[in-house]
Amino acid sequence: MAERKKLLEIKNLKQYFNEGRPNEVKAVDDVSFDIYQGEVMGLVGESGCGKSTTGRTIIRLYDATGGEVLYDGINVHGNKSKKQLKAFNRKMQMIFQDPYASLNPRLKIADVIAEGIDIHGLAKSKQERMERVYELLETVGLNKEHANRYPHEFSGGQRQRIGIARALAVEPEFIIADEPISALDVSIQAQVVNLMKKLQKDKGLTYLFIAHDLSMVKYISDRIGVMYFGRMVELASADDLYRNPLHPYTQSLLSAIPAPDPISERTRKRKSYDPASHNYGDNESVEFREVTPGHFVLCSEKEFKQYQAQSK
Amino acid sequence: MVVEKILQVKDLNISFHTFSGEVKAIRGVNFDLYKGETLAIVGESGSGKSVTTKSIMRLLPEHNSEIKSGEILFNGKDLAKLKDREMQKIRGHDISMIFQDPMTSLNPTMKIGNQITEPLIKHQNMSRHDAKERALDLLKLVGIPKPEIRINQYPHQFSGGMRQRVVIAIALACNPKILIADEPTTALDVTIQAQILELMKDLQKKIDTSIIFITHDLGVVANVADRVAVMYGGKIVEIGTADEIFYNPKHPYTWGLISSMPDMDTEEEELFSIPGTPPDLLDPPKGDAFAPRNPFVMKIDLEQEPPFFKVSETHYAATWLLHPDAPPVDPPDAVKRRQSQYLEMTGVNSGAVGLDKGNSQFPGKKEGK
Amino acid sequence: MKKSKLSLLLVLSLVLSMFLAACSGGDKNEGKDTGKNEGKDKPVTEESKLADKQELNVFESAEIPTMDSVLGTDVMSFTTLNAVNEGMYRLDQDQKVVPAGAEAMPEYNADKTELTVKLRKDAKWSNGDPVTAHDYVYAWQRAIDPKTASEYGPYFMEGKVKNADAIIAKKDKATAEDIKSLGIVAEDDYTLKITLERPIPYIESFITFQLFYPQNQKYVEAQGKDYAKDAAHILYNGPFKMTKWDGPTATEWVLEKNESYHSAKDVTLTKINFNVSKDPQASANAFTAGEVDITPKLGQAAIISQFEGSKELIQYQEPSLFWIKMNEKNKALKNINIRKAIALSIDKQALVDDVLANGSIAADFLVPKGFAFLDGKDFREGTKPYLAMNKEEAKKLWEKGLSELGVKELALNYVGGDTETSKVSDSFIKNQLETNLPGLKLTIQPVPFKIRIDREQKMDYDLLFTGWGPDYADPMTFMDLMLTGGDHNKMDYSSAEYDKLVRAAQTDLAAKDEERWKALQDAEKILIEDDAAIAPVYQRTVNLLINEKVQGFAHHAFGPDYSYQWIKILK
Amino acid sequence: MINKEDTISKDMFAPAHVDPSKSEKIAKPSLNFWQDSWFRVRKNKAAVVSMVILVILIIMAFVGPLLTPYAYDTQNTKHNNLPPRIQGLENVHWLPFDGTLTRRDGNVYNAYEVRKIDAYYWFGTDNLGRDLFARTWEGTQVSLFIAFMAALIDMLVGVSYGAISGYLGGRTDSFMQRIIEVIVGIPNLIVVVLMILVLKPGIMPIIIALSITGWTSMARVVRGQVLKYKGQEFVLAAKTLGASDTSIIFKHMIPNMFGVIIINTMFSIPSAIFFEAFLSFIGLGLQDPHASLGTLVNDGFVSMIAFPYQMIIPSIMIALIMICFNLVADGLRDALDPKMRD
Amino acid sequence: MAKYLLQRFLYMILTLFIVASITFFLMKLIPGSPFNTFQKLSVAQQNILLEKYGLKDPLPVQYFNYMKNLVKGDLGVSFQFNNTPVTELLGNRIGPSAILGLQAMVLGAIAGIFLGTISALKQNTWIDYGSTFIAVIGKSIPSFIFAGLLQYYIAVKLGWLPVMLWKGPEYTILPTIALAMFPISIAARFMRTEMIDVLGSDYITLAKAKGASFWQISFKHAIRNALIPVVTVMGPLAISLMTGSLVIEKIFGIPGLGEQFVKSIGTNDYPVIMGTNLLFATLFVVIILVVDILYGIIDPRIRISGGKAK
Repeated sequence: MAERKKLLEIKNLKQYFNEGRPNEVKAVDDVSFDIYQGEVMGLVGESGCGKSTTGRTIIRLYDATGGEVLYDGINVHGNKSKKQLKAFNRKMQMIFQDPYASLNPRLKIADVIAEGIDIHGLAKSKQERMERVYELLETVGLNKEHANRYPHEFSGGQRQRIGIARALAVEPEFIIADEPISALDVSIQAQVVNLMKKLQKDKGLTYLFIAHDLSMVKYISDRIGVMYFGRMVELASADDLYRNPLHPYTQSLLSAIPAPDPISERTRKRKSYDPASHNYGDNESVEFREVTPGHFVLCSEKEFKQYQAQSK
Repeated sequence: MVVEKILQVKDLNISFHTFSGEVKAIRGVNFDLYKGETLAIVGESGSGKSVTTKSIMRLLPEHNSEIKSGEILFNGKDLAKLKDREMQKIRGHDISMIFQDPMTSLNPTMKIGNQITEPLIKHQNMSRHDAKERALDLLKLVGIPKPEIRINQYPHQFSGGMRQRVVIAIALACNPKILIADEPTTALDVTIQAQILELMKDLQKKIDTSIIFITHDLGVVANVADRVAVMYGGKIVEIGTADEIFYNPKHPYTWGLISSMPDMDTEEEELFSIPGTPPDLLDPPKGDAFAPRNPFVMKIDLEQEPPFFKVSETHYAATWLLHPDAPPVDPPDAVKRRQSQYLEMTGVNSGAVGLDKGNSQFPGKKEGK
Repeated sequence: MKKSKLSLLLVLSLVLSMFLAACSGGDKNEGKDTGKNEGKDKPVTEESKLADKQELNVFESAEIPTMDSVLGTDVMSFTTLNAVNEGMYRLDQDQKVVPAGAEAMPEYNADKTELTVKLRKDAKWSNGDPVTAHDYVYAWQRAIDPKTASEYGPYFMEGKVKNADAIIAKKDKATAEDIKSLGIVAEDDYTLKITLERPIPYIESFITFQLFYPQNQKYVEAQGKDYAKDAAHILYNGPFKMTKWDGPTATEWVLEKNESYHSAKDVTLTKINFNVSKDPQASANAFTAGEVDITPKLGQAAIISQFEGSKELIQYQEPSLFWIKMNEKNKALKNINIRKAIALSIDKQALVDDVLANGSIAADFLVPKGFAFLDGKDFREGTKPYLAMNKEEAKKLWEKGLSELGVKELALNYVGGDTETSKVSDSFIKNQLETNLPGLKLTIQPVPFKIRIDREQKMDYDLLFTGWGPDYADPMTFMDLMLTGGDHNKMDYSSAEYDKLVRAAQTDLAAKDEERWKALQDAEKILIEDDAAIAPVYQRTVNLLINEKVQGFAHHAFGPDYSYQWIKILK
Repeated sequence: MINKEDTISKDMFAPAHVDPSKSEKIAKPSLNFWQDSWFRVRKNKAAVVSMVILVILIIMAFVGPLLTPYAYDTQNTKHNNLPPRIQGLENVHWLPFDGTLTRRDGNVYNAYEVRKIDAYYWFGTDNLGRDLFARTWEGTQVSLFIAFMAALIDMLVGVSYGAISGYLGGRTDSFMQRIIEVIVGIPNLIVVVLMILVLKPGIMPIIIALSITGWTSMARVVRGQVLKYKGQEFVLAAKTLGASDTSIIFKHMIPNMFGVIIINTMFSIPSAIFFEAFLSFIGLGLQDPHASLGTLVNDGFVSMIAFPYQMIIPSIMIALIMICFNLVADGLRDALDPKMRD
Repeated sequence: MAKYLLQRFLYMILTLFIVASITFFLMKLIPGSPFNTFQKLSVAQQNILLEKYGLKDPLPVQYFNYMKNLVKGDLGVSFQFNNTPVTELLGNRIGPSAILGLQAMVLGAIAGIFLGTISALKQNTWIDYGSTFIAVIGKSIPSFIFAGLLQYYIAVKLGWLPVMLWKGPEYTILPTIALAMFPISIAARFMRTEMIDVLGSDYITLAKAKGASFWQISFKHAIRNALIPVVTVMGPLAISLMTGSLVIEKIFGIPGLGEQFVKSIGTNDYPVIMGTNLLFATLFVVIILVVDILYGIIDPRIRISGGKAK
């Protein structure tokens, strides 16, 4: 695993809103992690924990307050020319949460999907452009006839697939999926997840999959990061995280997910998380530490030892 | 167990009049609610679960909705035909409701205390002082710390979870016989959701109320429900005990629902998914509304609506697949796995792998009588 | 000599009163006026016929800007001062100058440059002080003192009262000595001697003006800045006292009979309530509802027509004349034919009959009808109409003028007023000129009064509609306006002949009434007919509504609008 | 029932084939935004009727003056102040088109007969004997022109200002908003009156004066919208695709704001008409012989009692335009943006 | 909160400063001088007067002097009203305008809110159409026409109320009604929209679910919430009343500010124009501030978060 290529390195990323004002919000506070080529990295946490902000900051929708995002070793957040930025935009794309808000209601589906093609000049003629659009529609399980319709005529699942087609139009390598299924009905979620998985396999994509639904994240992700109040508290492979959650918050989160299984539900115990329970001393340095290979936890030195003992 | 039916919904049909035409949101819904149980209604958005429950409370907007036919029997009264004044006596007193979004369901300009005491004063003729005492008790009951301070605060000073607790306190103020919870945890984070669910279960034990719990989250259903009704396209397509629905579902839509949701152990390369999109109730399809998405579709599905077939005393499903003449079909792996899991865990066969060929119909259904 | 009076006329569609009601010459309202005069002529109205409550409600169209007689510039001030104060002389109901504060008419020296006035000894201020000759001297000196910044003082005295010019010229440097040199001295407590620069034929009517009223030096100086700031800070010596007036912004004031007035026994009214109403229709409504006895002047035909035939509608001509000025700085208007064509082409009769429809009369002259008399003969009687409407002649002259100028078309701007009445008449005039003079294109620029004056003074106009009301009862108040280089010429008109005649009337002929009269008539003919320097349009008629029970209402041609002291209310 | 079931033939239980692509089929005809809006507006009867009336009024504003033999500025003082009289309708005495007037004492007389005039002035004549039918339509034309122009300028300035302010955000936005706050703090009456005094009354000065303060509400609304759309996912999506700012504003934001912009414009049209009427009333309106509805009402106001038709007809016209615009705007608001306020 | 108020106060000062500056320079652009009301005054005499009042100084000097005096609260003296201090003039006139404005505002708000509420509660019934019609009419007919008609029919024809003037409470009725028509219609339309919005909200449904009756829902829950946004239009409405009062004051012979303002414009009475303008502007910004504060009082959500209104 270690030999795998690091596609993305996020180093001490900080995103503060209203910086310096009394209502300052540390949406993302010193978060570091890597994403390897071809993997699905999951990011979970409660609403407001900063997972979406992390995604948006990575793709430069926000200018980071601090830290670096290295894509293929190049800092995305450095001062760059428009051209460089454009090139970067082609490599990294995003799928959004709300299928209703993510498509411009005034554009036909063809224009929605072709926007990236137009911006990057990927089609030489109108015909080529439309062919590309049809191809993309098919890729996401829709058909030609849909190209001339408007977003409001589609159901949520269809729209989400259109959103995926739009992202795919520029042939990206890396896709940030920002809660792509949380606004969808259960029966539709599977459609989208299956599609995403298929695309990943077919096109060798890398995903950052942001969600609050742990079971789906677990299903799709290779590795999962857990965020809590702007900080990454635990990062491990999916199985590892579920089998051996170390951080009390992760434990609490996992215990809270109701499973569609009445019998286990009847017996399960919930754990609650109280940040005060850490009882960090003043001079304890709370850092992101690798407890077992590939399994990182935000902890103090003392806790670190304890976790290591636990994991043996 | 002999249980008292506290509410009976019979052949309810409800339509909405919209810009585009008449939307037949509820198309012949039947179910009973027993005393002290939790009945979960699941289904995707637009399947009619909220409309059903709002119609019980008669809370559908008057200007564009219409109860076309059917009965809602409560205490011997047909709620569908009650006058508004009589309905007011029932609302909040006998039947109360919790809504999905705690952020918007409290009046932003009214103190929490006043919002809780309102039904007490209205229904139990309590004095202001007594009502306040009771409100304090209720706040304590739903686990809000420092109720003496909180009672004089406004909703925006509460977090989402706390607000939902307040809404629950309001709903429980008069010890209602029925509590309708319309996606009460959907807007909340999982950890908060867990707390609220615990709270509801606790309270149900304390005041012995029946709960109708609407949700689309099968995990939540598994957690709270005694019985489950699955709705699709304005109809109930399958109803049974929680175990029956989760471990021995009969309707292909239920199969889809259950197997499209990965649990912690799902390892399949591909999730089972229901193709297509939900039906357009402006123009409901002929025959079975689920037919276009049903992988096991038969000709009859396109012609005739399926009646309810009895699976067990408590379990009914509306699919032609249960007809004796229907060919046997293979449920998705996830369903099969569940069936075997159930067997493992309980030693009880939830039903043969494959299909029970029930042939009776659901008792509520007209034709069955 | 009411300067701001005219401003109010123009700005607020007010109308001035006229001088001799009896002389309204064939006017259809003659009967009405006569009736009123009869009422007055009967020495005493039988007491039985009088209403018990002698209280009058009057609407005025403006506030009173000041009650300091030396600072007054507008008709509201003059009218009110006339009611509550008194000078040496006042105008009676027949517009005749009669002694008021004086015992008798003045005595003159041989060349008529010195007047001696004997004051009556029973006149008192409302604080009990007697009214003395010193009060007059003080007021006159105060009026000319540059520190007072009286606007009318210098204007009225300049060139008339001895040494006034010198004092004005010194501006702020004028010393107390300089001011004392003004041609007015108190010979004793009750004798005044006034010295003039030159003989002035109309001097008696001239000094009825409110500017020349006495002021009690002790009181005025004691009050300092507060003097005349409200009803409580004024001394009264006239038929009425002001019992309520909160200062210049007050829209409500009350006059009550002044019991210490020397002729108090002749005053019947006990109280007059004044209110300001600026909307003519609203005033008419209030009159209909019986809330007011005398309305402000109503100009609009639409309002007047509602009361047509009613005995309560009072109409009388005032000596206010309106004309079009033609700026000779414009090359085209320098051309006499063009000017004549313009003057000839307006159907003034249609304007006054159909458009204004308020009793105004078409004017082919400058000095108003029924205004100046010599031995009972109207100034107008000796003259023919000048340049009466003649479309054919106008067209001929126009074409001639155009060919002289070498053009086919002419575009002129026309500066008019922004009031309802002036907008309508300007519109009418534009239509007339453009219809009758082919190739003429007029652009009307309706502007507020002040801006019109400004444009006039800067000579920034081609045609300009303006008017003039008299300052004293003599044709000269109109005739000296167009003297070459004069402050009111402002249209580059210059005629040696005209200047000569008017100057002669001012100086050499001052004592020779007949010749002076003739010279002025000749000058008028030169101005209007020969040179067509201006195109007269109409002479205005006042319309107002007066309750039938109100008798003895008197109006005046200059200075104050009305006198209330002779009014009686019948049952 | 069971029997009935038995009658179901076994063939019916054979697997049926459902075209999987059909499951994605959209049955409804495709409607774009405008078609959909029109569809919704059409349901609002008041709005539709108002639109029809407005169209008729606009057409009449141009055609009306041609229908009468009299020009709007031709004076015939012999025929002044004549009441409305229409051929054919003059005998229907309950209609106000019989050429009669009422005196103050209540006597009714036929002005045409009394003055021996054989003519028909459909809306009567004014003080100068000008045909009010021609003048009313002329005035409607001018008023609508002023209102449209003012609204257009408001729209252009307001939209660009609001879009720039909202899009750039940060300090620029704060600064631009402070400017608006200050401008809003200036009572517009005063600015408008002063502007007109400085510029001299006329169509253009009135338009300019109305525009000077009028654009702020549009700017605020547009800014709000831009802020809203700035965070919307489809805009973010465009950004991640590398779309330029101009393309985001013009392709993604403005088209979505059309509804709001149109509604705002629709509401600013009647207020411009209203303000123009107000200016006329305080003597700062258009100059003769040009007429606007405002000046006509104002001229007629003086004759309200004697010749009521001179005020009533243009008043009705103003009221009609205002009502129609308001109803259309309301209808559009409901159709385009049900959530939209003010 | 204190900081917020201080900030708002500074903005107010800034606004007023800008208003004063704009008015000052715009005013100077108006042709004509204040001293030629007297058509008969010679140019020489006019110049003397201009000099006396400092109007011959260079514009920046005049501006500086005016501003200096303004800070001291000195608005100068009126030219047309015989050197009466402007502050005194405004003081004398503000009473009736304020009473009239206030009454119209109160009437407008109450009647408008009432109309809007019933039309929302009885949506799509004839009550709704009726009150909508009243609201649209109120917005569509200029207030001077209302004033004229009310005066003629109510006062002259029926004689129920005095025709004009300002002498007691009964004199204020007609002008108040005429002036209130516009606020009534605005408040009614706004209230209706808000009310419909509120009636569709979750907490109303919850209140219904509690068993609250129609009237309890309307009065205890809906109106207050619907009122919050309505308060925001009251500020601009107050300003429309200022505009309206110019006309109404003239027709009803009311000694108010508006009428005096029009006159001062006609006579280039610079100090009065400036003074009135500043007074209006001050009232305006104060009203906006008051509305914002009021907004916070009515809406507890804003109260706590420090009074930030928007």
